[in-house]
Amino acid sequence: MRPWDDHRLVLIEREVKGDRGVIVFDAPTIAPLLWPGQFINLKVPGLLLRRPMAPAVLSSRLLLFVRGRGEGTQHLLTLSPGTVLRALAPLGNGFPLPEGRAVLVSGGTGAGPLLHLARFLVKRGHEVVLLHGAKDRSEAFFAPYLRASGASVRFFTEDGSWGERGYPTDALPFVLRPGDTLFAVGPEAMMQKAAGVARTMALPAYVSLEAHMACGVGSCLSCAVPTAKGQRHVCTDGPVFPAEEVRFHLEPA
Amino acid sequence: MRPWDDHRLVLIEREVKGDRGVIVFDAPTIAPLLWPGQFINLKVPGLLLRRPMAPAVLSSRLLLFVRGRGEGTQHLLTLSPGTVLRALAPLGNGFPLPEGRAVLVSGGTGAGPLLHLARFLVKRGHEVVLLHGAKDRSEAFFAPYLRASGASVRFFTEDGSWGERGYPTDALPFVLRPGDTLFAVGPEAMMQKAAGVARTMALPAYVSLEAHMACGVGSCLSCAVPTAKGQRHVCTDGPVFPAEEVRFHLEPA
Amino acid sequence: MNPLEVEFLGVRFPNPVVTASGTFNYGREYAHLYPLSRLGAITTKGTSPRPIAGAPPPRITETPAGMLNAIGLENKGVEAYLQDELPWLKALGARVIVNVFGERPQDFAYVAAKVSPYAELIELNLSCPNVHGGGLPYAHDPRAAAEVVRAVKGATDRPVIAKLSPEGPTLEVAEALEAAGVDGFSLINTLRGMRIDLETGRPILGHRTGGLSGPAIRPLAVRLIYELYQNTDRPIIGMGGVRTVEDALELALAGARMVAVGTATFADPYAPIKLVEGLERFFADREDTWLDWVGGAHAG
Amino acid sequence: MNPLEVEFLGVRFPNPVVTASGTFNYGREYAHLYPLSRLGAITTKGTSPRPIAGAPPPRITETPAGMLNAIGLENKGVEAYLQDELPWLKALGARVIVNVFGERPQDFAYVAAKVSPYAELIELNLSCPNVHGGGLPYAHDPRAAAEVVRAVKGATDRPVIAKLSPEGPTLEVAEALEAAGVDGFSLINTLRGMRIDLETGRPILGHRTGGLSGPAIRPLAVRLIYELYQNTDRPIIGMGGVRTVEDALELALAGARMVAVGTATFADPYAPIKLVEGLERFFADREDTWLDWVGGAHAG
Ligand SMILES: Cc1cc2nc3c(=O)[nH]c(=O)nc-3n(C[C@H](O)[C@H](O)[C@H](O)COP(=O)(O)OP(=O)(O)OC[C@H]3O[C@@H](n4cnc5c(N)ncnc54)[C@H](O)[C@@H]3O)c2cc1C
Ligand SMILES: Cc1cc2nc3c(=O)[nH]c(=O)nc-3n(C[C@H](O)[C@H](O)[C@H](O)COP(=O)(O)OP(=O)(O)OC[C@H]3O[C@@H](n4cnc5c(N)ncnc54)[C@H](O)[C@@H]3O)c2cc1C
Ligand SMILES: Cc1cc2nc3c(=O)[nH]c(=O)nc-3n(C[C@H](O)[C@H](O)[C@H](O)COP(=O)(O)O)c2cc1C
Ligand SMILES: Cc1cc2nc3c(=O)[nH]c(=O)nc-3n(C[C@H](O)[C@H](O)[C@H](O)COP(=O)(O)O)c2cc1C
Ligand code: FES
Ligand code: FES
Repeated sequence: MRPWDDHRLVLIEREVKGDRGVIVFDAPTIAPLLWPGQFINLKVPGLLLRRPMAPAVLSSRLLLFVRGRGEGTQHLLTLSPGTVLRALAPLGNGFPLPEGRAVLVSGGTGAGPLLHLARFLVKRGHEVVLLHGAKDRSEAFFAPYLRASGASVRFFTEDGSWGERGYPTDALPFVLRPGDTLFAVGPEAMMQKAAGVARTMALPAYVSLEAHMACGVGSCLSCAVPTAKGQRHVCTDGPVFPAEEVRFHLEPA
Repeated sequence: MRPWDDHRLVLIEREVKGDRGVIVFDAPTIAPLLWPGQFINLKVPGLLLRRPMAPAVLSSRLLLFVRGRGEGTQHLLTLSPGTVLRALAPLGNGFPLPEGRAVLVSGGTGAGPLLHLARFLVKRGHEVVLLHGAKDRSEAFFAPYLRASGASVRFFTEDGSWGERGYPTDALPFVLRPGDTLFAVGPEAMMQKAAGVARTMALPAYVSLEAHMACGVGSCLSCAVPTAKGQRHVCTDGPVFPAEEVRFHLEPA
Repeated sequence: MNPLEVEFLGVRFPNPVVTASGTFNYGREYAHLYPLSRLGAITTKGTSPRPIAGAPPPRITETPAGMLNAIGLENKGVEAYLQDELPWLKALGARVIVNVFGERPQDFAYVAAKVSPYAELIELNLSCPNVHGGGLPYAHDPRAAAEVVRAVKGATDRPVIAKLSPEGPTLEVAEALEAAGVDGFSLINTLRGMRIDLETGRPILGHRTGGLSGPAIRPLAVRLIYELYQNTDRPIIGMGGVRTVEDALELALAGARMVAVGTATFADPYAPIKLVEGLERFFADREDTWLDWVGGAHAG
Repeated sequence: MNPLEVEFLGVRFPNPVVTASGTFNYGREYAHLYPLSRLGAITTKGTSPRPIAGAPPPRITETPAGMLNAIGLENKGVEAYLQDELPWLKALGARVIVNVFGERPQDFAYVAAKVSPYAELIELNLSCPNVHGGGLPYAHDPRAAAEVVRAVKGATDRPVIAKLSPEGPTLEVAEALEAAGVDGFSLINTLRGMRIDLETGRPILGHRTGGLSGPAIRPLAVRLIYELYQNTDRPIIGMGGVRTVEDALELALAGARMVAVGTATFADPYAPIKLVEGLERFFADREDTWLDWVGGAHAG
């Protein structure tokens, strides 16, 4: 595997609805290198620090689910096709491969790395179930991208306005079976709940953590998180951790 | 005359050669208000402070001669047609009207306010002579704009690569005659020299001063210059001053 | 009820937005754009007993997300100010915070006494040099600064606030001023910086150094307001890189009861009124008020 | 002749570009991008006698043209550093400036003694809290800082430079350190700032405050380097928002003999090497050299 470098990407498509967006980049030098669960550190024009993002890979392209939170992500959602960006990639550890069936639980932009994983595993003959949860139908336009993964996909919304009513983690006890591996990426509360279900069934579970990052490559020590195995750095030791090592309650909201 | 306000402009044409450029804006609300010699305070995207600029007026448009000096002017030269900008206008005092013939001496981007004056006076039936000086042919592409003013125009370059060899101020003693009024806008040394010629011939002479400006409207007191009449503020008392009031040697280069 | 109304040292302001001294002059330049009475208050350009010509040009230059200024305290002196500006501002219905400074404590007191009939508050600019303290600013010397407060308190019955510098021992100065009877605080003033011109090889500003202001210093303002709020129960006017509703709320959370807009006015002369209108919109459909945000970052 | 070569306290560096402590760790993360020996020197992450876990997350956040960091001095301690990093860095041919800190003067001395065989220079981080001085940083207390210098000078024969803070009485501290025998200086360290999250109403950083770095503080760096240069004849490593050739030359004109690239490396990991190459191009077709620019703003 080639070590990380600073790569060129070109924004080629953008679909924005409210504060969510799907952005497609042409990134032929990154796409073949990015293992599912790894991330890129993206330079958004006009800002000093890069922003970590975990995209899915579609042949030579990257697909990013974005939620406009602060200045960086909001600005990202306004960039026009043709904009040239730079990204450090590939970064972080990525997901381990499961033995049997993979059950994926995603919330919000956690759909990005899990779409990547789903496509990757389906291509390798794994059975993959993906449960995506959202508050309301604001992420309904993610659906075609997720469905095209070849996984069996179910959508949940808190208000029932799109897909099934409720949380994906409510369905999880009925979906998980012996031999499965759980992968959860989304809000901490969701990951914690999902990991709890897996634990009661004694199934392996992996989650992906977020942290405020400056360098993304291990040099600034800004992304420290406490874990059961001591302090770890999300950008190099993670972002993927076995769920049992994560101290969910200590993480910032 | 309407007092200044913050106006909208749209960049519609741009011709850049090296560090010089001609930029045309659609500015229907500014154009009718801007007296020759007045200026605008232009917001360049991405920068905190505005930049003072003295454009010429072509019906509903503004024409700006720009020299890329620092970050602001260099960035200005890269903006694409369609870019929407804002400018405070009209600012400053502007030129007084001459009695008889007007002789204009411009250097570099000083061509902007003098082109405005030339067109203004020619339209009102004045005879206008414009002498434009440059180091080399880097400003040759200004020529069509200046010729179209209807003034009688001569070009001078230090190296003789465009127009006549030498300085416009060398020709001035042979051009100026009793009854003329001199207007000079350009590098301080050029304005000082031109004003000196006018003084020996006892002719009225006006120059336009530059200063680092924050507000452009008289509130920050950043644009103070010493004059024979005491301290003045370029943005409100100027930028046009009778040459005899100006203390050229005290000005920053 | 007006969710923006602020009581500050016994004075009622319709909203917490004021202009920062030196960035709005005496208000005249902007009076045709919007009614000055719509702003919480106008803080006027620093005024001294006699006119001051100020520093040599250039006086300003831009820096990353900020600017340096070395105006050199140019002003036309308190007499001209009383004649030309204050009555006019009052007639417009504007509330005025008068920023005063001088060389000696009695100079501050002289100006404060003169302007008191027109001033809602007196703001002392302690970043000016103390000529009897070796030229170091008052803000670097708690004892000298306290003398200024005592002199001014004896000369006016208007509330007196001290404008603190982020340089020098800010909290120590604040403590000394409280002991001397100051009623409130404003902060932050600028930080001294420099830019050097690569072509001439010399400092760009005529005065060589100048005060750094603008968004670049906002994190310093937030930190100092936060720290001061923990150390005092006197009210605070916060400033430093404020432009948007978010900026203003951030300073409020840190502890600012009112906020001043400075450098932002150069980028956009409508900045102060846009902030008033933005806050009006923000609170229009909320239960809480501006005052509920003040000091909120310290709660619990 | 190499126009970028710099002699600094008896050590020869091929160019004046160093990495700023804490922004390049021990260099390992970047060694696959370019040869670390191409840089003037690597200043390593601040190292203390024993490992330190550091501050709670979040540890960084962006600000206008800058960032705040509260890493909390996380490092793996001098033993691990000696075992894992220093010999490796030396083997690569890199020149190393070792940034050290501790709680007490003897802690600084302990680390300095250990790393001396590998260090071209020892850099003392005086912005760390002085536990016996009420927790205030050494940089705020000239006497305590001087004690650190004396302790370290007694423990190493490598040249010792003190890293100055823009907070506290910078020039006074520098004077005291000269008297205590310091060989040179580096500046500026960060300024404490804060950002408050409007959604939670709380400071964003786990440590609440953090150090401001990046282009926003460059004008402060230029001013302080300029002032220090007038007050000392010891050499200076300048830092604060440096990325481009222009930035580096501006600090050189102010008085910096070498310059460090810090925050810029987060935006672009190639920033330090790009600066070396940019300076090479700049001086390739000139008669003068880097050293001709150093202190140039003071000439005449
Ligand atoms: C490995 C990794 C992968 C990620 N993948 C994606 C993705 O695919 N799509 C996506 O939209 N976002 C993703 N994020 C989150 C994204 O990096 C942050 O939302 C972004 O950095 C915020 O920047 P900003 O300028 O918009 O917000 P800021 O102004 O910096 O902050 C706005 C808000 O976001 C919070 N925040 C800031 N940075 C982070 C962060 N790194 N992690 C968590 N919260 C943060 C702050 O606390 C604040 O409340 C990922 C983060 C990590 C660490
Ligand atoms: C009334 C007026 C009208 C002007 N009209 C024009 C015009 O039509 N076309 C044009 O190209 N320029 C014009 N200028 C000059 C222009 O405003 C400056 O070149 C510009 O502000 C520099 O900004 P910058 O960001 O490029 O440079 P900065 O990075 O701010 O500075 C770069 C260099 O330019 C010098 N400089 C900066 N600002 C000024 C200034 N205001 N005056 C003089 N020198 C300055 C600095 O000393 C420095 O050496 C005018 C100036 C004034 C006062
Ligand atoms: C051009 C200029 C002039 C200033 N003049 C004064 C002054 O006369 N008195 C004063 O107390 N502060 C003065 N200040 C400081 C501001 O009032 C304010 O404290 C500082 O600029 C920080 O706010 P800002 O970042 O919003 O500008 C001046 C600032 C600028 C930019
Ligand atoms: C994330 C981070 C960590 C830092 N850690 C240290 C440190 O351990 N020791 C030290 O002396 N300075 C440390 N600094 C300060 C830098 O070395 C430098 O002085 C400062 O950031 C200004 O330079 P810059 O603007 O180029 O970043 C750190 C800065 C940052 C941003
Ligand atoms: S982000 Fe810099 S070490 Fe992880
Ligand atoms: S530019 Fe502000 S007073 Fe002239």
